[in-house]
Amino acid sequence: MATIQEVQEEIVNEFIVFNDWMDRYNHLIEISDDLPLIDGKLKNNEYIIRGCQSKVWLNAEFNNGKIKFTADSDAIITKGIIALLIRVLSDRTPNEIIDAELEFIDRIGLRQNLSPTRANGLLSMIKQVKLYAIAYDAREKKK
Amino acid sequence: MATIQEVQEEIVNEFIVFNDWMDRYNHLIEISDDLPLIDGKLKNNEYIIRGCQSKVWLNAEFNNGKIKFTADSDAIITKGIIALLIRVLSDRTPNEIIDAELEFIDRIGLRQNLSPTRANGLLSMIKQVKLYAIAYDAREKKK
Amino acid sequence: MDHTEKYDIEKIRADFPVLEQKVYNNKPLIYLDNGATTQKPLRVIRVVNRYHSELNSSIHRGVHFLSDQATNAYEKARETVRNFINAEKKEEIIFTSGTTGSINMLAFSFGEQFLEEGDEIIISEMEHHANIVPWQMLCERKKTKLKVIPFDDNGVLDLEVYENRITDKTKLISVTHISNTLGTVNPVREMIRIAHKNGIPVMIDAAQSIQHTEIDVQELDCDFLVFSGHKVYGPTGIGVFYGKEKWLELLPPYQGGGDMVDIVTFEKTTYNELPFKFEAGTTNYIGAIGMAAALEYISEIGMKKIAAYESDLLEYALQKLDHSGGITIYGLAPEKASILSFLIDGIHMLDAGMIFDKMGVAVRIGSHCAQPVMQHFNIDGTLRASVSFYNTKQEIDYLCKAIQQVKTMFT
Amino acid sequence: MDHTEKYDIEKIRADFPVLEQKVYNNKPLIYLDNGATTQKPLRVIRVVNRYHSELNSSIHRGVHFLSDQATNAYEKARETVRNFINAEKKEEIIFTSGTTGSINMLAFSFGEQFLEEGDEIIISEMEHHANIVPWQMLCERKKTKLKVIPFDDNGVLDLEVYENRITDKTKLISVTHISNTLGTVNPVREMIRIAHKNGIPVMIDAAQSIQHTEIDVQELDCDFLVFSGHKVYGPTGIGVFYGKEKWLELLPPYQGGGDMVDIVTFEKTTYNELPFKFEAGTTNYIGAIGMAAALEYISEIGMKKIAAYESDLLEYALQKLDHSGGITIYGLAPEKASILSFLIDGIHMLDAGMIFDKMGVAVRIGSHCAQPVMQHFNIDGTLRASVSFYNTKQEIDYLCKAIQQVKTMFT
Ligand SMILES: Cc1ncc(COP(=O)(O)O)c(C=O)c1O
Ligand SMILES: Cc1ncc(COP(=O)(O)O)c(C=O)c1O
Repeated sequence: MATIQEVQEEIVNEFIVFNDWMDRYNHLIEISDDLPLIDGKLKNNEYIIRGCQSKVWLNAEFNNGKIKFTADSDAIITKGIIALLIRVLSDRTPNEIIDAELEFIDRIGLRQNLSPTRANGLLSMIKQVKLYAIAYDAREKKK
Repeated sequence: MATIQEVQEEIVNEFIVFNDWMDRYNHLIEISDDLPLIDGKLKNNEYIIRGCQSKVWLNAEFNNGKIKFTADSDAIITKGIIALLIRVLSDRTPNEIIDAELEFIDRIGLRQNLSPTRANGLLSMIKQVKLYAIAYDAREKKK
Repeated sequence: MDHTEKYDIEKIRADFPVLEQKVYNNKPLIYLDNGATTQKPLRVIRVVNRYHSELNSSIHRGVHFLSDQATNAYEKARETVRNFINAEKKEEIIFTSGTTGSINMLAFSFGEQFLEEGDEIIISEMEHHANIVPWQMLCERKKTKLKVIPFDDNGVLDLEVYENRITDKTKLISVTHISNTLGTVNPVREMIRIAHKNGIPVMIDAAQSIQHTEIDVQELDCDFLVFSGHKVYGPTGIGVFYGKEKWLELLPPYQGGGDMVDIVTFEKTTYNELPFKFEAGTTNYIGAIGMAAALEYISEIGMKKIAAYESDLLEYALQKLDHSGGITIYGLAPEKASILSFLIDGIHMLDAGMIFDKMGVAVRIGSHCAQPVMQHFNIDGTLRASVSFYNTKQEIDYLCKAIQQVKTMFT
Repeated sequence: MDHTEKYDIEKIRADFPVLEQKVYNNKPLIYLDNGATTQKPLRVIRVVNRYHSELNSSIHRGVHFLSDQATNAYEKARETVRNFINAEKKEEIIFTSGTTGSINMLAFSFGEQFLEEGDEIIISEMEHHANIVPWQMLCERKKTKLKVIPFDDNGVLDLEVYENRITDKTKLISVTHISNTLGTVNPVREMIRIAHKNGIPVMIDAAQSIQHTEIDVQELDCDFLVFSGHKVYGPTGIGVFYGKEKWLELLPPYQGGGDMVDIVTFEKTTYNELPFKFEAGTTNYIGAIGMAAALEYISEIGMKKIAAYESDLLEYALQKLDHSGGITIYGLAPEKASILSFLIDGIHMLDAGMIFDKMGVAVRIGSHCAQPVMQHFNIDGTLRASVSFYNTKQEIDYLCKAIQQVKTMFT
């Protein structure tokens, strides 16, 4: 399986061909279909990450030392970005996730989505992903 | 007796010869000696006109249809300006005082002293002078 | 169209340097977020620059040249504001930090002086949070009650319910002149008449009307009126609180500090006269001077002309959007100004907003600090385009092109 | 003198356009009213200009290019302030309208949360009205008591009395770091230590220290610290309220409005997280960005260097004035900064001030919003010269010439 760094490179290469913003967004829209969706029953307040302007639901499952994420969002572009994130971070060990530096977002020109203005919950989502990793890591160590 | 307008012209002519601010102020300092002083016993809170930075005491006496003013101030330049004011307005009928347009202050370059910044009580003093005139005028009409 | 004759839009646009901005790949900026904040004309930019460079000095307290200059300009700014809203007296104009600061000031001072447990305050369902939360906080503190005038699905207030809400416990009515979300122009004159019939004072939130319509506080007969400088082409951090003198005399000060006092001893402090009683500390005098420059600028163009031009533009936009199809507009009151809230059917506002942005179109998305309006329609938010007298029909056309683009991409 | 080596005063002065001003008959302006407000360097003037011309947009709420730019700059400004005072967290920095706004905020929020009838607050005899009146108003509202730490005739606080004033009713101590009238640098670190020993939080009024000394809130261990942008070479209408996170979490919000809320319904409103909970409405973001530019500018020069230069200048001025004879200086504490209050014996301050003015010397006259200090000395006010790092010894010489002139004219 490709490393986090490799997957990020892959994504950057995918996006680098698009000069036009609309093409990049179109690609994100396509990618949004790849998002491993969270179980519909979990789309409730417990799993929500609230941005001011769009909602994200996130779940994490721990199996064989690795975390698998599923998610959803009511906004399609947000969904596309999450799909990328999960492609990078899902099926990894807690430590891999904790140490990951997510530079691809910046490199494909989506840094704005991480600014506090962009109230799409992405920043909180990354935080939440890392928190899951830290939590599972702690649990493992206790055992 | 000279009219209000004539006295103002006189004052303007007196000051016009001074190009230098220090000369103008020196003249005001000299003039401050001419101020008909308010009775020392009246220098109390009842007769005070408070500016933030200097104090003025003012009294008015009504005799034979005319108002005579006496005053004092703890700051000498203020005292000089009041002396000028009283030279213009004292010994006049209430109506003359009410109608008077005190342009000399502006014309001799002391307009600043009338701005709200110049908290020397001069603006309030002019108001007070006019109020005295209005009050005596009203009293006369009642008779 | 005839009332826009002789309206030299090119000349006006040239006064606003930001309108020449290019964003992203050299896209011209289409600024349709005027409801949030307005752009600054050169006159404002220059006067702020000049005071920073040549004439900056603390006001009221100095006996020196610079201080005189700054004080005179500040007091002249007060007179400009007085004249702009036709207040009776200069002393009725208080400079604050903005609309929010003004409303909080009224809530505190009015509350301290006049409210007792059980008393009631009336606001409307379409208020900005700035005209909701200060009253909620006050109500919690004073155990008073907040009552709400509802609006119908077109965004029109129900005046019958309004009259019925008034009881002998009602102590104050606080409503917005123009809704920042629906664009509704409320019949504030009539509402004030009704309130006064019951002996109740009225505050008007003019944050969204001061820049779009002529306001005459004496004609309106409102007791209080508030607005922000930054929404009327002036600087940030400055606002206005207008109050009838008789009220201002009765209200206790809000903040304590320099300039608002007369005599201070540890035993007893007495307050300064109006308007200073309500202006504690070093005020934003450069902001006030800048705001006055903005008011003078739009006065010279003429508020009637501005209102007519903007109304024409809004009408044009409404029609174009209607023709586009697949769009839901929120706020269809017959009396409506500047604000156009909408959603593209089936498409999330954020998806639309992000495409708009990359096309250079600046609109606002979200609840616009008016969550109760969203709750009314059971939505999370809207896309809001808000026009100003420097916008053009071409810009509206471009907005429609952006909508078309969004539809293509997401369906 | 060695510590002023390599201090390029000409270069510094060239950064402040106002210092080239001529007043009256072409007299160069000698600006010695820095205690009231400071002048603005080109960097501040330009950044304000740039944001007005190119990047103005409402912050936090937008999803478009300009709004992103403005928001990032505003949040960067917060980080600049954090760094300047070495706060632990960005969330501890709240932007307000100024020192007065900050103190009123604390008085309200702290009062609501922690004070009960009979509780006590301690301030000092040398406070600015901004650090007296809000507490008096609070005491009246909450039936609490204000206690005062006296100073001796040199302007030194009596720490013994201070400790004795502390009782188990004492809930807050609020003192100035540097007196705006006497120039005394108070031993705030020691005072905070004493307060904390008794479990009492301390607010520091840094309005007169932020521009003159290095401040490290973690080292001081103060619980709150406040200052104004306009006194630290920044714009008007902006200020800072620093609070330790643990306190800010406990304090209720001061003003209600946009941005400070999370969810608003008419039934219940929840508040946003720090720092936004305390920033209601559209903040003065351009002011904040301008203030940050000012802080960066003086940081580059270096606060240590500035303090050393100013201390040298003050020392020089004190000696010159002493040599002039016939002058009474108010405030002779061993630890003293920037501020020089005096009277020329037998001459009214207004008479002196008016001559100074016409000679181009801008000083302040009056009670400097610290009437209790005047009451202490039984005077109406003083002449106050206050120096900044852009002033020179030549300017002090000129001040002394002006004093000579006044003496000649009035005696
Ligand atoms: C020590 C002190 N505290 C508070 C203030 C009030 O500051 P501002 O007027 O900027 O709110 C000042 C200045 O006027 C001051 O010198
Ligand atoms: C109707 C209305 N009221 C109040 C406000 C608050 O204004 P400010 O944020 O300038 O204080 C706004 C704007 O945000 C508004 O549109």
